[in-house]
Amino acid sequence: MWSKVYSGFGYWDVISWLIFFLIASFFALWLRSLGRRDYKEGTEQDEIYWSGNPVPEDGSEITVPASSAYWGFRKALESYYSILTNIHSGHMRDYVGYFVITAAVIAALILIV
Amino acid sequence: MSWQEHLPAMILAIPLLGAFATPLFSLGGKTLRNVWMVSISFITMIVAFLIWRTVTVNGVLVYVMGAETATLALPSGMAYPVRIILEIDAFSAFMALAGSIASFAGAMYSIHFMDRFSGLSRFTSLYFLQTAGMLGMMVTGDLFNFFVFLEISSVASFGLVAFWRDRPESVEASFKYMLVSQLSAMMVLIAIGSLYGRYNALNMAGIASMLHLGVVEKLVLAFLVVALAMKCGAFPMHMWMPDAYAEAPAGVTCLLVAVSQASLYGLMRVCYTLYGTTMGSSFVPWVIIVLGMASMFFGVSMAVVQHEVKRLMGYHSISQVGYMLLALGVGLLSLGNPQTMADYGFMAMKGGIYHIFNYTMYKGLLFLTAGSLYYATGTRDLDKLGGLARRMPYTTFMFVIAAAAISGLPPFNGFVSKLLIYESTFALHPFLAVAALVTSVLTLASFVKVFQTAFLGPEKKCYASVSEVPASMLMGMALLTIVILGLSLFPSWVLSNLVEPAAKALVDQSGYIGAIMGGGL
Amino acid sequence: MKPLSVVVRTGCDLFAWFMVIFGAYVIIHGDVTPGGGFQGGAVVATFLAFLLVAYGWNTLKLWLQESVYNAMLGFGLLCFLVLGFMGMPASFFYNFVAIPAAEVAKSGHGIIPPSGTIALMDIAVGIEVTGGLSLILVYMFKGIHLFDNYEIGEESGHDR
Amino acid sequence: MIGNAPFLIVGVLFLMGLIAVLTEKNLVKIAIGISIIESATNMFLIVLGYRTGGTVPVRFLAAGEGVMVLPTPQALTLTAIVIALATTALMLSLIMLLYRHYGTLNIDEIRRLRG
Repeated sequence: MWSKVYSGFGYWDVISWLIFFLIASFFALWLRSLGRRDYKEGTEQDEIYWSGNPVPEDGSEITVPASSAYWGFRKALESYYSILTNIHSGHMRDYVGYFVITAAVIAALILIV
Repeated sequence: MSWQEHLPAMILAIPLLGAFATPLFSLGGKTLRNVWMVSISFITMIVAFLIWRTVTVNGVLVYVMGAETATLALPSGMAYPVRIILEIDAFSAFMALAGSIASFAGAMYSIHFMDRFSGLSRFTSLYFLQTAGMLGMMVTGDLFNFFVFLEISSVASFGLVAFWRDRPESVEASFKYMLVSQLSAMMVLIAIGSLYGRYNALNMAGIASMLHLGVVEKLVLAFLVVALAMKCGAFPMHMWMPDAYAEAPAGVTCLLVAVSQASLYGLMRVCYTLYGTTMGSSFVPWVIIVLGMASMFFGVSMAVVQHEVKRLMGYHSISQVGYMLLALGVGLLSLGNPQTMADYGFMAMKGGIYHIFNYTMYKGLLFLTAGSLYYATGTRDLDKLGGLARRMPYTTFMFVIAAAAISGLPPFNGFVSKLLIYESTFALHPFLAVAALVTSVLTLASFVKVFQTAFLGPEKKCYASVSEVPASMLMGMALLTIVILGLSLFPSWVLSNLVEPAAKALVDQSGYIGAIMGGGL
Repeated sequence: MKPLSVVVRTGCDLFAWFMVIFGAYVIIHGDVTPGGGFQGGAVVATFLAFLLVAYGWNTLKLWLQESVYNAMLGFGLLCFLVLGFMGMPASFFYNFVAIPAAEVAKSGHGIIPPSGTIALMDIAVGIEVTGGLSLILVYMFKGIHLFDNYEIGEESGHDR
Repeated sequence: MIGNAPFLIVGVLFLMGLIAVLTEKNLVKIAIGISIIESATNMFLIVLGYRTGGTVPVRFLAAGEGVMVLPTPQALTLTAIVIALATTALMLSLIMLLYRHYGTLNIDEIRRLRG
């Protein structure tokens, strides 16, 4: 039951990975225990530093919205993504059209090949 | 005559009974209907499990509806079987097990999730009809019945996708799905009719034993492959999928995932069993591989830039289906060649089939967690969500497990199936494995985005009153989580007991034919 | 929908019940003649369409009992499934009423062998289709006025 | 050669339906296109049922008059018609709902889900 999965080139063993995670978490906890506990709660040491500005009350003002995540990735591949979003036009005729064209191309090719 | 003989009929009859008797039980009030919904889907799951066990012990199960004995394969006086025949080999049983687990989890989740809406009696009926259609596609041994069950599950899913009829988007998504789906269904029917015209049979085993490749058969193959690839969401025809998955209620989406796997099952049944080695050229395997590659890559690259959580996951479904198409296409390519089959083909098929089970579980769980977000906060837009990890600790925990599994992070089950797919496709061509790896990386990237924006970050004021979802919804999610953890911790047991018999049954064309035809017409 | 003229209404009175009888004929003879449960049920369901066209919705809704059609729908489907289950010791959907052809030939009555559960299933399907198609008609007609009573808000997904 | 004429008609009908689905802008016309495709498919199945020299599969007509063809295609067609009816009814209901929501039947304007 706990044996290895051989894939022809190597193997996968869940037990060794679990052991690795145990060791890694041990090190992580050990490093964490080296930290200092002598900070004073309720004083300035405990507060959030936000570039020297006052921290907003509502968390929604300091979160990064999902549309902004991977902005650079999207910007770098802008031409690729403009093509892709143009394909996904939301137009039913396009949806049916892609399907019919694919069917026609494959049906034609299978007779030729 | 033992009760086990009737199991194949039971797996269809029980969900149908559930669907038809729901109006009766709805008279008894909300609680009775909910109990009915959960218990019927639980019994279906138990029956699927029993079938899987019987098939592993006894080999292929054959059930003939309406015959004097249930296992009568050649009705007397007929040259070939014309009755409604159910044939379950290890691959069908494997798929039915995965599908019924997803159905049970979705049912358990739905009883509380759908609480706010009216028309729940119809909802329950449609849910069971869809389950019955899905299981019917998996267990039938007859091409026309395959079409009928395909249509039953499709019609039920149109209704369920448009269930929130006061949302314009839901109706729109349902209509788009319906338009493409009806066209493909007619193509399937024309293909089946052509086969009937050629061979005077509708039985898959019967046709497979007589099949010889001609122009008509080639066209039929092209039609079936394109139509069924559309139903499971391959690249140029996938546009309905994010729409429908995003707009359906969450419990239904969990079931829709399993239904798309039933279409994948049909595709594999047609390619491996109906045609098998008579396919001749390597054109169709390469078509499947190319479709798989395209859906893998374009699906995930669209997912990265989405900002609506269920739509993002819908695009991920496309890329995950791409993995399976890739793996099973590689297996199909090496079908006639024992050398390559032993080298990498069988490994690829094992990876692909394992991935089917994994995908059904973790994708269902992901959609359920997305539904929980929607239930708790009332929005699916990731731009508005944030800081929910403290408010919904259990949902967060299960989301992390599912996200790690879908991205193929090492201890989880997604990694094992992806590893098998990478290594076997690498042997065919390194480019395939590289593209699969890039897809995996992008998958991880987009789920990191979901995790960071929805669950991490400072708490938002507008979600200060949000609390954890009710217990029955958590139970539905927990079931899938437990299955995922089991698949992760015992991969070798799963591979040798669940996956390998399924892969062997898929390759073994003569075994499938022999179970029905009993040694020739 | 407004009621039509008295000529049409009288014609409807004559033919609506005729359609029901004709539909019942098609359902009951489904096993020996072309037709059957679905076709006959569709014919019976035209009864409601006749009334709707001739008398209009305002009159019809006084006569209409939706629960009757709902009950027919559920009853027909359950009958069909129970008939399937009753063949169970042999197999699902086994024709347990049928008389073997040899015995029919011996008795000398008639030339059409009895079809057993097929006829019963035809009747069950006929009842179900009657209920279902009538409900489809009613719901589709109601759908025209579905949102007249309240405003469609922004996307909600909450219909209560 | 004349025996192949029904298949030609099936092809023409199918193409007509397809063209209607692909070029029409009105949702109802698209639904009609789908119905035409379904009719073409049903006709294809019926045409397949005939075998040279066969008679209709009705029991007392066929007695002693040669071989009757298998009734399977008729059963297939009936099932396909039932399914087509269900989808047509559903499709029309959805069109009605779409009209209520969007105020139009033009498919160029019903495209909120995109990208």
